[in-house]
Amino acid sequence: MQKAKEQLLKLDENSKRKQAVEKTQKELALVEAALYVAGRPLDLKELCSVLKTRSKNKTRTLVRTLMKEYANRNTALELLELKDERYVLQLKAELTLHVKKLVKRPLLSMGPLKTLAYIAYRQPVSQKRVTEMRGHHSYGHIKQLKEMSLVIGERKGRSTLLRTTGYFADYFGLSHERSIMKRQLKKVFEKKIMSNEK
Amino acid sequence: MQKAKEQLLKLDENSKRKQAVEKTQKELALVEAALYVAGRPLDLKELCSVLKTRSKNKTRTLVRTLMKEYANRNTALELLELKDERYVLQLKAELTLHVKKLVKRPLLSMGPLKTLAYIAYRQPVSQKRVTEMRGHHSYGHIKQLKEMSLVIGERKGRSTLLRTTGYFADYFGLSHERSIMKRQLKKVFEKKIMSNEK
Amino acid sequence: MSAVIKKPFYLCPPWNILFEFHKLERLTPWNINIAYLLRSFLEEMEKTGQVDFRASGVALDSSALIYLMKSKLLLKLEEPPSPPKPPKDFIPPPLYLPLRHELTSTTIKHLLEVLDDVLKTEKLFRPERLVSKPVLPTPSEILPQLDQYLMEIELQMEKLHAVLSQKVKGTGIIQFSTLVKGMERLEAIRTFILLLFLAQYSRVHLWQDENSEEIYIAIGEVSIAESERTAT
Repeated sequence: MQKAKEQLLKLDENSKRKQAVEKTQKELALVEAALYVAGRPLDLKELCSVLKTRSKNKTRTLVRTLMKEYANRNTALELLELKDERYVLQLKAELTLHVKKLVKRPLLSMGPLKTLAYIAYRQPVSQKRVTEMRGHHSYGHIKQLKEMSLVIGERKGRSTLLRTTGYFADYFGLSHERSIMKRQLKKVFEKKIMSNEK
Repeated sequence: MQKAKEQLLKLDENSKRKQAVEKTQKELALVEAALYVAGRPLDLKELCSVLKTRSKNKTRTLVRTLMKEYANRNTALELLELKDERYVLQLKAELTLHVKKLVKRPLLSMGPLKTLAYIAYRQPVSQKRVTEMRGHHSYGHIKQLKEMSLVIGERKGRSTLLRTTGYFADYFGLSHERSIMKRQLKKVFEKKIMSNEK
Repeated sequence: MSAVIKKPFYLCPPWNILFEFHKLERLTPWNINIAYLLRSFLEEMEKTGQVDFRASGVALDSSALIYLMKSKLLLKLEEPPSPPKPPKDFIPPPLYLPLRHELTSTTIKHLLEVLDDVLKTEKLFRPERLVSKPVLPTPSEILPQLDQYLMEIELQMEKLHAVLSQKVKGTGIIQFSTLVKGMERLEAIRTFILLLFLAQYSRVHLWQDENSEEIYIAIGEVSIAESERTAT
């Protein structure tokens, strides 16, 4: 009788352990899913919201476990930790060259891209000024850029000031600090013009 | 002396085997990289060109090995084989809802997705019928679906017949053959309804 | 074989109901669209050239009768039938598109290429606005290493004062545009800020011509007619 009881207890424990493992597996898959579809660095807050938890510690442990798994797997992808506890899933740099030709779809079509370039260069810039410069089509562009989280608008009195987002900076590999970003843009831009004039 | 020679031979063989394994690893990574960056189904020809080989057999073996690895890993991603030996890497469907908000591309919202499901299920179906069934908002949905090349319309007398495109079939990993596709869809819908009722 | 007498068009559907009174009474008036029947009757008559006033009279009479029947039903408080319901059909659940990561091909190079175009247009279309309302770089750009710069500010002020004194040979007036001629924009802004510091310490006097917007810098004890000062 005692033995049977012990066996039952053991079974119960086993199934609990199994459940816990399954739960972790599921959470790891969620972190992986988030990083995969985002295609950009995510911070702990964003990962917490996907996991529906408030515990940054828990999320940190999970994403670091996934990092180790990726490192062990030795595949085409790598999971890196960036500054300020941001994490990114990306293609290993050495493979980029071999598969570059498969990347065909532009981020934006020409019109919206021009509007984005203008906003990035002149930011913070009023929506009115952008529309004056880029024509009435730019209303649609701005809407699209906002939907894609490349640009945000901020009401200031009666006008809306537009600026680029962190996602924009991440996408083009620029600094999140606006003044540095503008300097970077200017620098590359001026270099380009110089080389064109040569 | 003889023994030493044998040992040298064995070492040589080992290193050769190791090299072969490493080469395969590298090729698998290339296939994975190609599928990761493309974000769409790739056919054997495209994969061959990435591997710089003409042998479809070799490429097929490699991509199927990778498929097995993905299936064993049990991660958030899946590698599927579609019709005509095309392969695609994507997020497992059950995770979509949890991470949808992280996608920066404009995605279809619930309304257009329902209209798309209806058109796919009833195709070819007149635009009039779709509007009767899905309300007057569906005009906008249809426009959006056409813009995304998921649906095409064909004038037939005074009405327009709607059907899904080849791109749609690819996107969902469905057959291009309409009757087979409808059967596949039916299964998907039944599964979803069952899981919703639980 | 006698020739078959061709029935006039109005004895064929749908207009025949207007000419068959015995049928008319058995019909539900709500199912008859009088406006449509009469309009198409007239159109057809015009098209075929079969103008028959007697037929027109009968059609009008029948329409009036149908109208009367509808009115009577309404008085009896019978509601007209609601518009036909759409056929019932299975509405499948939404089809979620599978999520796939896709690298896009736009690079910073593309961004800068289009920026080039856009800025060219800006120059083309809005030169006056650009001159009058330049977008100033943010302070951090002008003074990138703020701390160090502040520490050095006095030194910089002395240097600028020396340059100014040298330019006017002790005392005199110099135009700001002359002073910053050939300077980079950022350098010019830095110089302007240093001038403000010097003015604050009364080492120089600044004023601006309202019309030309030129800023004048007076070094040393220069007598300036008050009328010339429009702003300091």
